[in-house]
Amino acid sequence: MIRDFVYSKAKTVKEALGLLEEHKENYKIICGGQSLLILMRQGLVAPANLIDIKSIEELSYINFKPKDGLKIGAATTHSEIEKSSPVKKHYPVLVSMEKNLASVQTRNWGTIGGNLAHGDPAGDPGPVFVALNATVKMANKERERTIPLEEFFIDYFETALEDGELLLEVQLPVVPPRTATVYEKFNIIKNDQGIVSVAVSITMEKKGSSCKDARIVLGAAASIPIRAKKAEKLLIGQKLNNGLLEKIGKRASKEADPVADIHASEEYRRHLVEALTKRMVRKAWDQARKPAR
Amino acid sequence: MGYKCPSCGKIWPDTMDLARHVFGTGDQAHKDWVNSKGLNFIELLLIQTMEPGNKGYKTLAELLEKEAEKVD
Amino acid sequence: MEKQLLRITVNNEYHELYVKPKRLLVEVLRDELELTGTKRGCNTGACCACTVLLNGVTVKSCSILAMQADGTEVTTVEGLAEGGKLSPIQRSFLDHGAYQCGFCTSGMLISATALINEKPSPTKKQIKEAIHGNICRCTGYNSIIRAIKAVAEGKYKEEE
Amino acid sequence: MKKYSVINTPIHNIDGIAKITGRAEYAFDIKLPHMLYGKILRSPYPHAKILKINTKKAEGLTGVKAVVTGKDTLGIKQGIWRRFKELCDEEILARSKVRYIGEPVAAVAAVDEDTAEEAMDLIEIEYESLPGVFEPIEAIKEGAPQLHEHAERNINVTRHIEWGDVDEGFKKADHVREDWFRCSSQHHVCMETHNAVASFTPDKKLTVWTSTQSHYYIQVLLSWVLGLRENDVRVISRYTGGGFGSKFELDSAQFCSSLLSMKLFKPVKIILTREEEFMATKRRTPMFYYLRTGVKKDGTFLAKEGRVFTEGGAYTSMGATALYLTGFFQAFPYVWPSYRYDGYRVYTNTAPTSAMRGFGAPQATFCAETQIDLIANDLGIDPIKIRRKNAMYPGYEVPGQATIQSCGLSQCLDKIEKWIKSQGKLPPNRGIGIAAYGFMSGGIFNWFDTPYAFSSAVIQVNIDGKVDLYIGSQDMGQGSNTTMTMICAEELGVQVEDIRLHMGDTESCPVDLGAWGSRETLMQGNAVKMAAAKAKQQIIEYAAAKLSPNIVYDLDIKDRWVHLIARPERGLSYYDVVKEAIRGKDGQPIIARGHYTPHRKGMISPAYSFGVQAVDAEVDPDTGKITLKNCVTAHDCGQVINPLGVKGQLEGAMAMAAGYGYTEDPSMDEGKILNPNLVDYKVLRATEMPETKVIEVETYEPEGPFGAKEAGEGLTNPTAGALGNAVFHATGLSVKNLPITPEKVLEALKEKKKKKKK
Repeated sequence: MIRDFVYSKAKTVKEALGLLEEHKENYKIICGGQSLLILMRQGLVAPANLIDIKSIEELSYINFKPKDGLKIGAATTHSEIEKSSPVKKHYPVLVSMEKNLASVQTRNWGTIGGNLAHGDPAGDPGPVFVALNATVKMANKERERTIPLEEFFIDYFETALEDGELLLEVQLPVVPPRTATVYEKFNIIKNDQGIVSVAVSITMEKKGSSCKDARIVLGAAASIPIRAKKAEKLLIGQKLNNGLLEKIGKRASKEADPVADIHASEEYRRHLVEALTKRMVRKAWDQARKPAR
Repeated sequence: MGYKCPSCGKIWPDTMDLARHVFGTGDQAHKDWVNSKGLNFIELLLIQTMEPGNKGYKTLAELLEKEAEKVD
Repeated sequence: MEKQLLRITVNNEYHELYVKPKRLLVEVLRDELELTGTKRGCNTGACCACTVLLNGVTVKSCSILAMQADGTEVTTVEGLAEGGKLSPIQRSFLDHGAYQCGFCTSGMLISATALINEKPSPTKKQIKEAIHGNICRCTGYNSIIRAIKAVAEGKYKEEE
Repeated sequence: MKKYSVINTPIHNIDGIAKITGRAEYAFDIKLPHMLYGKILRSPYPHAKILKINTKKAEGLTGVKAVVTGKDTLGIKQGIWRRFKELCDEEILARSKVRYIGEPVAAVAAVDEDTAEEAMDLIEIEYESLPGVFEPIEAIKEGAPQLHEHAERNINVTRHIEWGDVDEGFKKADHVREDWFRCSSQHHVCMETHNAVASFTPDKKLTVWTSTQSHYYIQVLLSWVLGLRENDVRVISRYTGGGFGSKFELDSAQFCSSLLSMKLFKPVKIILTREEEFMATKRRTPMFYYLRTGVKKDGTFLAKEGRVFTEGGAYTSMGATALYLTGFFQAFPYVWPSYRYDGYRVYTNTAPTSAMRGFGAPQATFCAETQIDLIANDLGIDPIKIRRKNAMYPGYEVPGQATIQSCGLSQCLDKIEKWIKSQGKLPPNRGIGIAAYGFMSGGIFNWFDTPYAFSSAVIQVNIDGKVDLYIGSQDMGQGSNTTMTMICAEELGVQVEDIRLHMGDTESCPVDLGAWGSRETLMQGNAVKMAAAKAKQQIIEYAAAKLSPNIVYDLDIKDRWVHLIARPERGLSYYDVVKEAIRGKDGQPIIARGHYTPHRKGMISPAYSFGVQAVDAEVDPDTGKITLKNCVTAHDCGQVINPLGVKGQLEGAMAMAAGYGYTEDPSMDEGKILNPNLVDYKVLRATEMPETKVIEVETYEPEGPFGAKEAGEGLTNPTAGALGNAVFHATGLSVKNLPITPEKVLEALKEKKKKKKK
């Protein structure tokens, strides 16, 4: 049963920040609410004040500039990202990620900001955005700040958002040339949350012979989306071969810190991290080597 | 020629069939009769299930051979 | 908690009513407006039996506060047939036996309608993805997929 | 002239328009004036004594109208096996002891659901927790906690089936195989959760709108536990949002809403949440299976020994039947010269296990068909061949159990063999597995102890030729309303639109035992056919007089044309004859009754369906993930009545059974279900459905209406086995522990690698 609360709908960011300030420590922000309302129905979350930012138009946009990359407003829905042409053109991995995120109904109402602020380690956008080197812009009544998404996730369902602070925007830098980013999650029923997921981004050297930069991000493999940095190091500066691929997979599964639940044992999750990392590194490598279209 | 169930009086051609009937029915009356004869109904069931060779029935059939009333 | 004013257009009818902020859209549709065609099959937003069109796109009416739908236009299963005339999707569901117990059918019809509105000729894969969220325990989905495909192939063009 | 004018033509479900326009009103949708809302408080303990219940605070909460506990009941231990007192062991509202997590202990009625829910937190209950036992093998051991005073070693029911000389059979065998299997539970997941609206009025009459598979059972059971006269209880269930075996026993929503309404004289509505549905309604029976099988070198079956322990949960419910049927269908659909089965149903501190689509047969079929493929593999025999060699055939007698009349099993095997061949060589990690199955067309057993015929129907033909058909059977989506309408129209010689169906109401409908055990088409169908035939006879008598043929021709009615069979062109309009007939009867409409009860049909059922299913699946060697590619089923359900309905039933059964095979995994811990929601409990979605193909093998079942028999429930039997065999042929390993999850497959793959290294 949902407990009663005071409901206020903000029309502007300024208004929203004012409400957050006013109700400090005793509010919840609702945007799409696709996760929040379930928690509220189960009585796990019972805020005295609910602040609705869903209809703040200035938070719903997708802007791309060739120089400074992509900017997505926090209240942008998953479907809008999935169908945006600049996203299709410059960040295709986001399209496939969104297509496989939950149901159409959820994507039509759920928002990117809400998803990230929920801080679920099994969420899809987290690992992919981290692999794309995303930053997030937040603000409270006094100031604005921007941090790498990697630092945004603190623990299970805990983020860097402070009391009174609102997530405004996700920013993606321009993708360097000869770069490929890929993502896969393992699940039993399509579009379910991943039992484990892996996002990999690889940038090749000019000559296209060896790896210049690599980001390997693991989802549902720890309390937050984590980078397998040791595994990345194994790859950077190297040429990929099967021996190396094996090493990278093994290393990534060592770096993972999964827990057992009804869907999979810890061992099985580690195995999946290895299998998926190998798959994704291979896939990203092959794509990054292809001459850009 | 047959054997009469000491519990419910049903007639069976031989004691093996009668034993199967006693197990198959397995209600309190039949249980009580078996237990009253110094055997443990459920022990016999377990033996019958856990070990090959139809032991549970054989044991009970032997008992019935002695105890059950023969009818023509 | 005092009620707030909700202005909402459902199946082309404008309503003004006062609801508690904690009320879900599905509760307002079923209990206040007595549009019980929209069903509820779970408490975790997982079955999509409560699917409705909100400003033209599908949403789970159990995962939206009624107040969030203030000023929107909603279509429920009751709004699909106009003047007693069944929609192409509805006729195709009949012909293909695309329902059994009927409890998921309202949500399924809405998902199918939204798909056809957006992509007039979807592939089989696109159809499956469009109804992925809607659980049906009776049909095994394939008759539903056939029904939607038939509409996509123009077999139910508005004439008769 | 075409053989049939209605039968075997695809007909719109007669409830279709109501269902696709959102007009179909389920009990879930019922709203009555002054209606109150109820909630049920359930035990958090798997096993505990109830020491004290204090409802004062709850009753004090504004908006709360009443709270009931076991004290407010007659304390009757009810059960659906009414003929056997010992097996009636469930109180529904526990008085002194709770035996599973989720057992009802109190119920609240309030002005709205939220208030009722708040009130539940205010009910104070003092429990004394008792040690629990959760596995049958543990529960049967000496010294295990005992759930019921009467059940020594927690043994609830035992079953023995035997024919032939099993020991001799094993002596003769060239190859003997022993295997142990573990079959998991499964939840029905009806989209409409259990619910009821009960309204008790000062004239001592109770009306209950509910979602059920048998309004008759609910009427009888309610009147018993509430101390009311049977026909002072009226049960109405026009539409039922899925049943699958979960809705023909008395449930907590029906009982508690009635109890509250009797206290308040106001309508009370209770809807179970999805979580309650998972936690505290009945479910498929988990089974531990031991199979010992002896065959000749050439694959001829000689002897089989099956031993089973089933996890019964806290109460008997329908589990006793599942225990018998799993034993019987373990020997299906083959000729076994000798067979011995011992089954034990053991009480455990878990939610009661009971009937679910297939009723014990899916478990049996999974074990049997998995083992048959292993044996075929041991002997190097083709899976189709070994099945064909031992297949049941028309006229075969299952010693002491059943006589098989129609049986198209061999034809089904031929069709599936042909399809498999057409697939050619499969890519790596792909495999096709098959499983053969059969199922009953309604049970002959009368453990419910009804004095009525098993099925009845009443027909009234009105002045305009419109036919009122009254049936007792329940449509829960399977389409029996349409089937009965078609049978009536065909037999009477009219069209579907001439029939007006009345069902789902104990006040106006004759008794039928309900929609379970695949009984409706054959049993209710026969009753409808008989009623229609009698009505037709009355119409024909008038026509005969009118046509006054110089020689007496036999008359018949077809497509509303009453005619001489030998000279079809000579006849009269059905409508005209009916008009005159009714006038001639001094204005009395034409009325006829029909009924059916199986007599001398063995121990199980009057007729059996047969089939073979092939599942084509792919296994990802890196993750163990299974992907279904194709599912082809050749099946014999006798004469098809409504092709549209049959196809839907088969595809639906396959989806549910595939879920049982590899995705649906109710994880339990000390009697607590860990995934009581549709996020973590994974039913198949559209995206998981393989291509499905259905091949009809038509036979004629002499006992069935127009030769028809079961279709739809039996199809739940083969899929898990066929899926397992597909994995076996794709990877060379067979998983004997359901569901076949990726993790289990991967484990097996690792084992295999280790073995290779050695």
